[in-house]
Amino acid sequence: MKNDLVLRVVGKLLIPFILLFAVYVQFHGDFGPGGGFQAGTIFAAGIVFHALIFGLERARKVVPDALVEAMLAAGVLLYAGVGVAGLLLGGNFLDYFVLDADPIHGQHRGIFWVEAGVAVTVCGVMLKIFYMFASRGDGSGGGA
Amino acid sequence: MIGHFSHVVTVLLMVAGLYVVMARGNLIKKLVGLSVFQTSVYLLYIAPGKLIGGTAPILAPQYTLYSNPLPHVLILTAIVVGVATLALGLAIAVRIKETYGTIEEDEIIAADNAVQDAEDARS
Amino acid sequence: MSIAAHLPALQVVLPLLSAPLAVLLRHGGLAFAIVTAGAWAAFAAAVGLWLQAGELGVVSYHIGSWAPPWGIEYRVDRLASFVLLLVSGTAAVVLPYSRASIEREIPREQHYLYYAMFGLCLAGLLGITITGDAFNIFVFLEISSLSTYVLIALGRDRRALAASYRYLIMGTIGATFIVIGIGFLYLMTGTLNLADMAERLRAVESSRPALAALAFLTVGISLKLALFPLHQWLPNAYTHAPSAVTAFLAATATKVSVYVLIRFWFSVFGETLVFHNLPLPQIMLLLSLAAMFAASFIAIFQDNLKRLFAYSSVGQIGYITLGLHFDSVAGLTASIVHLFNHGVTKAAIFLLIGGIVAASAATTAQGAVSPRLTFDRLAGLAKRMPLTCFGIVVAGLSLIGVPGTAGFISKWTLIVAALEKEQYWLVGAILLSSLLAVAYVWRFVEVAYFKPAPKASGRQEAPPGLLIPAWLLVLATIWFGLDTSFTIGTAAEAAQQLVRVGK
Amino acid sequence: MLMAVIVLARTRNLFAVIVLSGIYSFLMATLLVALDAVDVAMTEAAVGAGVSTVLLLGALRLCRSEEAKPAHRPWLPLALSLATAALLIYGALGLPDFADPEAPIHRHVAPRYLENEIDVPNVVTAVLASFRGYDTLGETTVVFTAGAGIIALLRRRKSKRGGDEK
Repeated sequence: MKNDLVLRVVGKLLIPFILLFAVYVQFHGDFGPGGGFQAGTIFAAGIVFHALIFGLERARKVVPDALVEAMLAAGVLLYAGVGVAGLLLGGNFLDYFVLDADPIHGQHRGIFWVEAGVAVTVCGVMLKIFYMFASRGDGSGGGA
Repeated sequence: MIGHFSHVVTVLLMVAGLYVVMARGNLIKKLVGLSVFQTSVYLLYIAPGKLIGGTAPILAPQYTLYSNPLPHVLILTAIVVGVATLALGLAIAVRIKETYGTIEEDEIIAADNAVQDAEDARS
Repeated sequence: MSIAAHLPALQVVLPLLSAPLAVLLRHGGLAFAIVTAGAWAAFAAAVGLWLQAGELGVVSYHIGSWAPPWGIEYRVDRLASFVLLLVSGTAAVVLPYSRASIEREIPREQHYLYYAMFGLCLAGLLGITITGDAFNIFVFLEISSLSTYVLIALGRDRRALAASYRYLIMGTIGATFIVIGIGFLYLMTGTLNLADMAERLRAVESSRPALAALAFLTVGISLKLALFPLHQWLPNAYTHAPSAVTAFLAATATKVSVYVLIRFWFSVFGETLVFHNLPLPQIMLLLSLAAMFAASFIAIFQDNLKRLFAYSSVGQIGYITLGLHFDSVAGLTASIVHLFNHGVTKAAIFLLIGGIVAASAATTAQGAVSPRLTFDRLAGLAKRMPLTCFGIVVAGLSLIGVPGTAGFISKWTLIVAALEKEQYWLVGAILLSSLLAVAYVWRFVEVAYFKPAPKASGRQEAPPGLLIPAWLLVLATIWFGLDTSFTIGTAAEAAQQLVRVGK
Repeated sequence: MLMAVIVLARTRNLFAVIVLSGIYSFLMATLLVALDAVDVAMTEAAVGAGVSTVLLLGALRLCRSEEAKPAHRPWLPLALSLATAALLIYGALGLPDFADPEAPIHRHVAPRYLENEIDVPNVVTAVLASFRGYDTLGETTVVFTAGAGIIALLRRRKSKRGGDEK
């Protein structure tokens, strides 16, 4: 599959759009269907696509293992961090009203960062799982 | 009875999934059954949230009737939890395949019993 | 920001935060420090909440400042604060123990992940206990379950994997049943908040979905708490998991499930629905008795020490559920007291067993093979490890229910509850099943104290890092056997609160 | 959809089973759109038909693709499944009718979400991230748990086999 010219060209063309679509889904979540989880999945799918066409090694260079593992944790920390920020600013845990002088604006800000946290963790986990399963097959060479 | 048609479909799907989980010995097939079982539960939540003439809960001035957003939120969470469970189950299944050399439940039990017998024989 | 006002949130969030930090640092020692700090902070929070709940009756906390039926509420009553204390307290003792224990049982590069999983499991269990929202229970149940599956699978033996897989399948079926039950309740009441749900359920009390919900929730939770015929996942999981994990799970996981059952039965459905419309108490009585006798009987014939006590756990859960079926304050008190006392006792036993594993791993082949604790290998153990063996005997006496130990208090309150309902034959049954406990504890005593050691080997006690936390819990079983003001006091208040709410 | 599941239960070729479960998820997603649950449909399509299928195929690659013939007649599971079905139908028949606007879920709690007090048009996002944001934190933690758990489970081999995976 790695040497198929058509795939490589189409892949090169499509992958930026997939990633862009992920970003769109992320930020448009307030107005249309979508949000952090879907965006994270689509973003990860884009990179998995890249790995399938250009090989796992190149994908790992673009998004290295250590970064992926950090993403896992960073997303949860970001989400919980928003919650703690609410605490520190005098509200309850996960209180977005206090994040800005204008409570409605504070809500929007909170939702934005929270969704970002979800996207980061989901994307990290999807990639990590893919790397894990993919790299395992190389050595032991199962069927199919 | 018409009013409950969606529930009947849901029930049949659920039970089919549950049956696959309990009756089949193949670890991967069990997981597929488990995800069918979980997926069908989504219908139980979502279907009653629908209103005839309503629209998706994305507010816009031209609509006044929306389906209930709360079940959607719950099921979004449930889907994510479901796939996380599936992924973890598959990882365990892969490890079992590597250490036991099989993913059939009967063969795994047989292998464990053999080990047990060997231990008993030694003692 | 005053810390006291935000204790309910901190209770769960601190251990929850410790897990991703542990993964981020990727270092065993630092991960240990962070997760242990998280657990101790959680314990401190639990003590604070216990005091607050004692003063106010119910502590309510609105997450995100959204009022209850719309947002998620944290709700700490007497019972919740009691279970929080048990869970976070066990974690605070088991974590320092882990440090010395997993050295020998888990490869070094996995350590930070072990601590992360432990932190998540703790956060999940605390989250289940503290929340006042039905769907939130499910979410945190899954956090604790998924991390538990991983913790079990980290055991050395390959059978740990099979056990973990089996638990995953049964646990997920249980969780899905719980979701179905919550779904029915939600469709009938339109709310997810437990208190609100209970109120609105009154209007549709004996409708068919409510009854179906009760059945699904009871079956689903019974799977998680290993009620007798649904216990098949437990013995293997406890036997093959790393020692510290077994101790933590035995003390907390099934206990939290019991808590959820009590919560749904008494706080949501209420007594009329549970006890008068369905033959549930009779079924519960039957299954509890089956657990008390069958599981204890099976325990007697086990060859593996860990497995013996795993079956004993299934049997002891029978006593807890037996207390539930009385539908009285006394019965509920007995359940809650035993839930606590058995948690402490079992944790002590499994920690001490972990010490034996560690010590014998040191003697055989540098710990390369995980030693299976079959009885023939334990002959004359009391000479080599006198403190460990004595500890197991003391905790074993508590399992039997000898006066002066925590177990006696449990049995005593249970018998009082049976007498109150004039079920004299139950008193006999409780005493008779205690004889079975005598039999399986005696098996250990016989082998460890009266069988000659295979070869003349010197004293080789478990390292102090293992012995001290374990003995702390052994002393706790004696303490709670002598001074009952804390256990019975809190349990009785909790039971009164529940039954009053249920009325 | 029912067809897909029945064939799925009877087929023993695991590859076919996985493809069928993907089809099932897609049908489910379509049905969800019909029920006005667009967010859920989008997720189900991405997760059920996408991620799950890829995961299952990935795992299958490492395992054998044919299921063994069951050794014994599965009477007990069948009985248990039927009992569950009976209980479900018993409960479901008492539920409010399909699309009944007077049902409690439409009367209680949900109306406030639709008032849009925090000015986010997609109500699902608003409830998910704000009203019930804590559930979503839990959900993210579940995903994190699964990810870290898989690292813990699958990494172990690496150290044994040395550097051949690097």
